[in-house]
Amino acid sequence: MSVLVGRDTKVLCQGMTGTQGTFHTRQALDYGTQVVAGVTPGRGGSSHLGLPVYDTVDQACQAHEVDASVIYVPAAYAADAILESVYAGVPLVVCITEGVPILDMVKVRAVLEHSDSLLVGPNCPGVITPGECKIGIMPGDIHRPGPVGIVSRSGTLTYVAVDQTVQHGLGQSTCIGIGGDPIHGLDFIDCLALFEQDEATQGIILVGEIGGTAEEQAAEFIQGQVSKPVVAYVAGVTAPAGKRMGHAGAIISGGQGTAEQKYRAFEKAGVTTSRNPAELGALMRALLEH
Amino acid sequence: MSVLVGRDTKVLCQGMTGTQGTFHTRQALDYGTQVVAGVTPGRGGSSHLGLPVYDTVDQACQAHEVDASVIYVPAAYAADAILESVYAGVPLVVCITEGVPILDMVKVRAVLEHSDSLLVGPNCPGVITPGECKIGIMPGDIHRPGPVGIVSRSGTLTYVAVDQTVQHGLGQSTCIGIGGDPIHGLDFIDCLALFEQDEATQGIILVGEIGGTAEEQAAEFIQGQVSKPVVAYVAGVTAPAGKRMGHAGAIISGGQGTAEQKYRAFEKAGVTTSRNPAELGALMRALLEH
Amino acid sequence: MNIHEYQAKAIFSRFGVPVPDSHLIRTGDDVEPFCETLEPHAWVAKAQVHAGGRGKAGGVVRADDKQDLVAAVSGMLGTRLVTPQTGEDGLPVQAVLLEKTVEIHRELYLALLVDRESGRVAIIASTEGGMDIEQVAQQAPDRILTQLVHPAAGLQPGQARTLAYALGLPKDQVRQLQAILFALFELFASSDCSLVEINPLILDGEGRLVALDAKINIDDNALYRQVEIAKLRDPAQGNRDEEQACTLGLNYIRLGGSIGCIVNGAGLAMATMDLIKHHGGEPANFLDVGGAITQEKVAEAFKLVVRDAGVKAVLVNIFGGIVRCDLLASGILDALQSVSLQVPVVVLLQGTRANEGRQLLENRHTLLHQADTLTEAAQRAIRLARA
Amino acid sequence: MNIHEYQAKAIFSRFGVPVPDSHLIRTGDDVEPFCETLEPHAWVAKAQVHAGGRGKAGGVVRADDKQDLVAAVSGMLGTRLVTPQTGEDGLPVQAVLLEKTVEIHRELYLALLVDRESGRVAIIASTEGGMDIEQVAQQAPDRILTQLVHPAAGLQPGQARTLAYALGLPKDQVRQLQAILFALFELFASSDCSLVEINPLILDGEGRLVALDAKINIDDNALYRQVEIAKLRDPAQGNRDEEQACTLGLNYIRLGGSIGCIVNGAGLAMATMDLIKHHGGEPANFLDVGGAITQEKVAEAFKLVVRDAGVKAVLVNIFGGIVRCDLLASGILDALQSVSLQVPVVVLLQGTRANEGRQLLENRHTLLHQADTLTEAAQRAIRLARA
Repeated sequence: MSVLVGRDTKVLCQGMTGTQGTFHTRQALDYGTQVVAGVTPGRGGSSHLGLPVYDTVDQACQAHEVDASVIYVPAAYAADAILESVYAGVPLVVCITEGVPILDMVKVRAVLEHSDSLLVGPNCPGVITPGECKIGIMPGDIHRPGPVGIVSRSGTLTYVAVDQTVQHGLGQSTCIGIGGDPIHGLDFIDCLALFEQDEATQGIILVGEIGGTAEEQAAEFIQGQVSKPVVAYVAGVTAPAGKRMGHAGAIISGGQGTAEQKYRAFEKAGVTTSRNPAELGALMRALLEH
Repeated sequence: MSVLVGRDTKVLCQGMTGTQGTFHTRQALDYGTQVVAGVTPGRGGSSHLGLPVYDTVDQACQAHEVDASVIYVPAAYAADAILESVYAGVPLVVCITEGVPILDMVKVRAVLEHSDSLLVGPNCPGVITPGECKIGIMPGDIHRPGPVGIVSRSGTLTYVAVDQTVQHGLGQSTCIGIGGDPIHGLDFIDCLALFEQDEATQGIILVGEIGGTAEEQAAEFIQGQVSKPVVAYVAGVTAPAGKRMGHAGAIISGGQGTAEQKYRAFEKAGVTTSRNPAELGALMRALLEH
Repeated sequence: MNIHEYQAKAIFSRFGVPVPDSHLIRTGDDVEPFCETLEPHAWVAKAQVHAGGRGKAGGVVRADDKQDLVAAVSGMLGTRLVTPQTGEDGLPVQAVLLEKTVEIHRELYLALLVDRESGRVAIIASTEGGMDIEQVAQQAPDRILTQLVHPAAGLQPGQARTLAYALGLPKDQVRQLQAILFALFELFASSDCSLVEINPLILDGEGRLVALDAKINIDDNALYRQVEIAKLRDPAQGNRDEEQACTLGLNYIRLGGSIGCIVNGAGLAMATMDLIKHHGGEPANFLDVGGAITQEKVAEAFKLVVRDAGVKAVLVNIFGGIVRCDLLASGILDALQSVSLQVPVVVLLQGTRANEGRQLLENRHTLLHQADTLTEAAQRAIRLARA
Repeated sequence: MNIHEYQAKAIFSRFGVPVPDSHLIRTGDDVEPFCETLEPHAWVAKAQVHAGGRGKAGGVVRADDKQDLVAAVSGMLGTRLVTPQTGEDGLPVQAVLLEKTVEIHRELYLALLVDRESGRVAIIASTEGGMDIEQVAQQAPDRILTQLVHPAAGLQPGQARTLAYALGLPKDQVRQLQAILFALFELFASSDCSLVEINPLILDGEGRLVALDAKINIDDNALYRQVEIAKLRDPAQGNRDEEQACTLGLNYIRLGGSIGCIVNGAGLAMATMDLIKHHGGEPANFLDVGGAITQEKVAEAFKLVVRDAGVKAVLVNIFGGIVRCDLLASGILDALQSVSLQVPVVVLLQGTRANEGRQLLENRHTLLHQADTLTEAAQRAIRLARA
């Protein structure tokens, strides 16, 4: 058991013939992910990495069962690629691409509100269910199957959290990188709800960062709706206001979005927090043994 | 009991100071409807028919509890008026205005999909719960409280249906004119679902007409989800294809939307139908006595 | 509102949709000298009328030389063209579009319209261009491709690609189709269209996609903000009585039967026609006098209906709501003063002030009858029409 | 991307938003003759720098006569202006905007931005113009008005009216504000803005609404399709090192502490800074070398960090994912060859090929230390920086 993706997830890759798409598709195949086809407009009918390539998502979905699509196209084409999958009815769309214009995402989000597709990202490492299915750019080999669900706005910090669980003899049910952009698909609450429902998940690590109020909302949601133990970490306590810290969404503006506010929200909601990412594993372990 | 509106419904009138707005607000007040205020931009602070007038829906909603808004503004401003109420969080918006450009309604509908407001109309007579609340242009005095829910795409045909129930000793729980435009708010299915839930409603009269597939969908819905007796009538058996019969939505195009197709759908779904609107009352009565 | 093919193609050009080279010749122009100025080529002469089915009716003629062309144009211009869609009177041909012929390698179908069910603008495409699309929809629904445009996102390149590749177009034409679709969507949205149709969109000998036909309908409700397009209306292409009714604010459609109908409300008007038919009669018209009905309008409606020579009896069916029946009765009496009534009239008044209205009409004219129920009114009108 | 006030106002004008009459004077222009050409009037000289808080810092000066104006402009042009937002080095004043003074009857606040929570463009308005809006938001949140624009419907007139009446504007100014809001929304959407702000929007003596200040930020991710606006970038207004890092594809922000950081990933980079602070140290910078990191980029990042004179120790924290630790180790060794290392460096390598990387770095430089955990690395760097 796991959330979003698993052993049987059939994956389509948009932009598979590009450098990024090629590299990460190969990695995904090596990991055992069921990549079934790729899409590159104008390359339909050819084959790449032993997989068929189609001109459109629609054609790929007619020829294959597709449960999820992963997007490695350049930022200028990412919103179009997301919507192409949404309109084709792909249930899960994972957009790795960084640098998507925010007004493109405003449009995408409005369409998503009334669609049956789920979006993860953009500007995210992707989703992995260890030992079963890897969709995205995370290094597969640091993961181990286990009881901890991880949800994070950051890429490498997710790997730190993964490493922490492994070092403390735990593993991960599913890890979801929701991305560092201000407007994105699944948010903390969506993922917390999925983990709460998931039998394989016994505890949850949430990795937040400065900017926006997603962590505050997550804190409230955890207090009301999550029975499983949660450990929360927020990056950016020392980040200066008004500066974009790498991620488009990581910015304190108008006195809003500071790490301290987020920590306070978690603490008020009774969520276990840490100021040191190197403590995440030990805290999670303690909570699970409790 | 009733649906959508009742004794306690507080009504705001957009365009109250205009000719239509004035006339129908007076009628509504005479009927006992709780009209609480009006909105006319530029007339804020004045009073009309003994009611306060505001510049914006937002201001009216801050000064009064508002459950529903009724719109009598010219067609060119109707979509804006609808959205003004939706954005102000008015739960029920009834748009009487005829002649709203269809691309305006495409926008309104997209916004409605993700809002908490319900829209009735445009191009409709409105909603009435006899003896309690009249929102719209229907003649109040032909109605009687009773057990029949009426939902209709037509104005005067609704009055015929009302008259039919009265002539056969029945009355109406609530009558909803959903409007004759191709794109509108509540549809047959929404209203059928409301009537099915409503304790006061024992039977339902559905008045359809040519154009679109709303009646076919209603038929399917009735078969699956409506336990109460339904009598359906469809206007336009003799309407020629390709001609717009008064209502913007009443047009047979591409061989779709004929009255015969709709009758067939109702009959296939086991719904009682009539080809004569003068039989609606007798049929309803027979079903209720059954 | 309909506009002519040549007008639609001029709009297409403005938005960047390729159309064939063409010239327009109008009533009053000298056909022979005009044709002499044309480049030597095979030309097609197309009668400009607001109706489909022109081809089989002789309204689209190919001419391989000047002589044939002059003959073709002369044979159309100033005549009335009768097609299955025009009625037996046909429509006046006051302009002929001369188009350079193009090589046709493939014929596609393309349309934009508002899809009622989804509430979205829909793009419809098919490989079966040049055919009756409704027939294709019935016989081979899988050949009809649809993309719905979400109003928040607008048309997306991926939707255009999806259609283009599904139509089996090669890469270069994919780009062309994408440009055409974006142009058409822009046209549709900015001009308040209710329909834009190209049938066929052809692939010519040089690999170019060209709109061989063009149809644009404008949403009547939006004409107030489409001032330029509203000027393109050609009243000569409409039924005179229907046009006149329209200016009076009446919805009037001639149907050709013997029983004239005057009704308030579109639904009730249809129901009245249906009931006449149901009881064996034939309605002469649909006439909805609308909600904002006045005494004067009733009088005008009355004159309009009795002007139809086929009308043998008139059925007036009013359900007074906001409208008062006594006012309408006065309108009927006004009309009777200015019209010398030749046919019997059956009046059914119900609702607000129905009794007062009935009293006003009682014994005012030998041809004026009153009924108490809809069924009775319909049956009586039928009987009187037959007498 | 930021642009100057005068550039923003030029864009405002193009979109129809009223701004005061103005002239721009640049470094190199002769101040006195320039001021002589101006209409006799009271003028305001505004230093054009990419920072707020200009007023209190002497960057906005009112001059009632020519003499004062020449003095004011001469006092700014060519200097560096230090405001609470610039850091102690200040920013170079290479242009001064001279604006005709206007009578101020009311001061409003107006802004458009993308609201993260709703995912919509938000219009923010307040009666408290001319103030620090963040302070207003905290002290009198009810004075902040918001309208969210649904992307399917666009800005609606009713939303503009709602804001205008809530601001207490009389009827004539309601119309003006509506026009301004539609212009700003059009500007925002068509130019890929991330922020458009007018603080204050004033009501002048003739009842006109005028944008007295103007701030426009453009979404960096969309600059590729905003070619004209991208040309407005003024590199002189940025930190030189940050600009250089940007061209190298590195995210670098100077913070002023003593421990330089080189990290892969924005989140991990923040976490590293936080941990340094947590253990009592001060991070000198934020530096995310990104996902597409190469040996060369690591070397460049290294040079950038040690160039900061305040840096007393460097902490390199790499979690190898797709990126291989051994490659990064080679990058560090490359850098050590071209930089004469003066400060100690603590390296933490984890993840893919971490062991290989560690072996590469073992005993290669006396100032190079390796750590096994993040906590150890941070504590060690702090200790070394203090030594």
